[in-house]
Amino acid sequence: MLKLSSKKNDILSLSLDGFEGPIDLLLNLARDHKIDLTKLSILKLAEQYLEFLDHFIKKDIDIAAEYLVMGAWLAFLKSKLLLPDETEDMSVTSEEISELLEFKLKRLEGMQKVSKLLFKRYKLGTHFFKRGNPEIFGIYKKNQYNSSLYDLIKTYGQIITFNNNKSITIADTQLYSVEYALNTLKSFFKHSKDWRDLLDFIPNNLINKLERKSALASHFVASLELVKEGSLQLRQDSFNDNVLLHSK
Amino acid sequence: MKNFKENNDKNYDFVLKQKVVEALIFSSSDPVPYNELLKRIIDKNILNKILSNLEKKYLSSGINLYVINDTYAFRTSLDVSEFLNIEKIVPKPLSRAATETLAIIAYHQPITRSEIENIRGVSLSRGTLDVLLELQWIQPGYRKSTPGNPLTWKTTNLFLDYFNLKNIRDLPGIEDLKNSGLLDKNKVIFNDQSEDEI
Amino acid sequence: MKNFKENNDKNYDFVLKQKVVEALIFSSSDPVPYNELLKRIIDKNILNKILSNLEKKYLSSGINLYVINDTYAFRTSLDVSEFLNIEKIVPKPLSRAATETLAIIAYHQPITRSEIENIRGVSLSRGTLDVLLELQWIQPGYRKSTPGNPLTWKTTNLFLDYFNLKNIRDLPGIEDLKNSGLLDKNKVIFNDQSEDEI
Repeated sequence: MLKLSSKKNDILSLSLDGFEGPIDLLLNLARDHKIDLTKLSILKLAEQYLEFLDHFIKKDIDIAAEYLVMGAWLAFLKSKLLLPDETEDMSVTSEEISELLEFKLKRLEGMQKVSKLLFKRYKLGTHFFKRGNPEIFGIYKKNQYNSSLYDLIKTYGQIITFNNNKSITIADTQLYSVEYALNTLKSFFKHSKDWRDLLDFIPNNLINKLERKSALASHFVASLELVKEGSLQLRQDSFNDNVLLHSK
Repeated sequence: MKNFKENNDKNYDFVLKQKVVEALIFSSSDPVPYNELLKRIIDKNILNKILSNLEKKYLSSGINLYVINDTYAFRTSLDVSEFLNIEKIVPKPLSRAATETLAIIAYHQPITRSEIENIRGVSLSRGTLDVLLELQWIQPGYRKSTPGNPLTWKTTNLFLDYFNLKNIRDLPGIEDLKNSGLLDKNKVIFNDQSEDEI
Repeated sequence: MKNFKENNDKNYDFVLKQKVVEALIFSSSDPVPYNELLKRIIDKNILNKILSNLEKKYLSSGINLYVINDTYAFRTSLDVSEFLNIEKIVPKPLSRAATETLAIIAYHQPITRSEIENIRGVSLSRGTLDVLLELQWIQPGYRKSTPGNPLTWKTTNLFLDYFNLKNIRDLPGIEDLKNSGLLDKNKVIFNDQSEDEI
């Protein structure tokens, strides 16, 4: 639909490389198009953004969640543009939408600029200094404690957390034990004289990554155990090849 | 003769009070609120006169009197900053999320969490406000009277002190932003139903 | 003409050096040794002149320049120190028990002693409420009409004042705490959902 597929990876790798926030993504997309923000095709931009988001949801839901605020807003814009509103008073013209997006982007850009300006200023403790050896007067007697609001609410947070955590939930897991794997391997190689891939022993109905990993780990440990016993041979032709098993 | 003495007493009293104010501000490492000083001096006119005297007195010194909102602090003069390579505390750099959030709070305050998210277009990750709170650069403002009564956030005097600002009107570039309407709070993006949930 | 300019430069240089010495002594946490200052100024004659200037300058101020064993420090003048009843108080954080108790009172007020103990899961030691009472951060509220008519506790205006809150309602709520990362989610040991990094 869009010529984004080749670029998709670029954007993704950018976002992993300390690249933060859809603001930048949007601004970057806008800049890539070398389009004046005012003349920007919102529809295109929204589509690209949403496609990117879609891709990310499959890849990493946590990162995608961060991007949803802007995503939801853009999806809303897109729907406004594609489906003319039937109720008269609610309708929004595409110019108005352009204007809003432009405003939003400009405001974001402005905030990024001033945050840099702010940290370029002379700073206390770096460029100018406070009294190095303060004396404290009786007048500040009530300040003999230096508790801050932060201390107070942090403490409260901890109390609440603690109270909520009085019961610890231990989640059910279906981990594969080495004993189980030993039995599987032994009974299999009783009858088979072929080389078999270690991966063949992992039940393929395991969807959960953790379960798969535990199955793989216990089967590998079990096969080492059998090699030690002298009843099994292991072979891996090169570093990335599969591990093959053969009965001795 | 009596008059003369009274005058003299008055003057002596004023000088003493000025010394007291000077010592109070000088001895503290954090800015001292006007109200704290007023507790000592009682008379507003006298205190104002003292403060303006002190400001003048230190204008061309290595130490200047800084007015931060309604608090007062002595700080080394910016003229000599390059000559003072003393043990500087090199602050751990803040994450970009935190610096942007700080700027948004500073320029839009008081502002709710969802308004911040609206501006950044990203949900605030855990720990961002936490860092700013710990630095004591932000504090809770009032609660909005919109549904859900969301809490607002604003910057503190310690924030102003750190960045050498007199007050928030002094923020860099704030006039330009204002003039171009970018700080217009009424320009809330339409249909943001989620706006006011906390 | 040339001479005049040179003179002027010299004078500017001297003033700057004096400001540097002033700022150094001000910002240092310990009295500054003469030799430290000399490293900056190089010329003994100039440094001596500067120090004697500064001593004079602060002689009639609320702060004086003190010389102790060849080290230099600013200290509150004795004229005013009696006036300010100086006590060296080293600020320390409130004890953990006191902070917790204060937080619980702040969030749950009015609240009885046994309710506080219930939330903390520990019995309140005698001193804890005393510390908070002494600071005037808490005060007794009404008596509950439950059996035994237990006394309730609530926070004071001084408490609000100290923590710079306008209203007790302005304390960040549970949701705010959660969102700012101050509350951890329920901890679940060995949760399948967190498998991604394994």
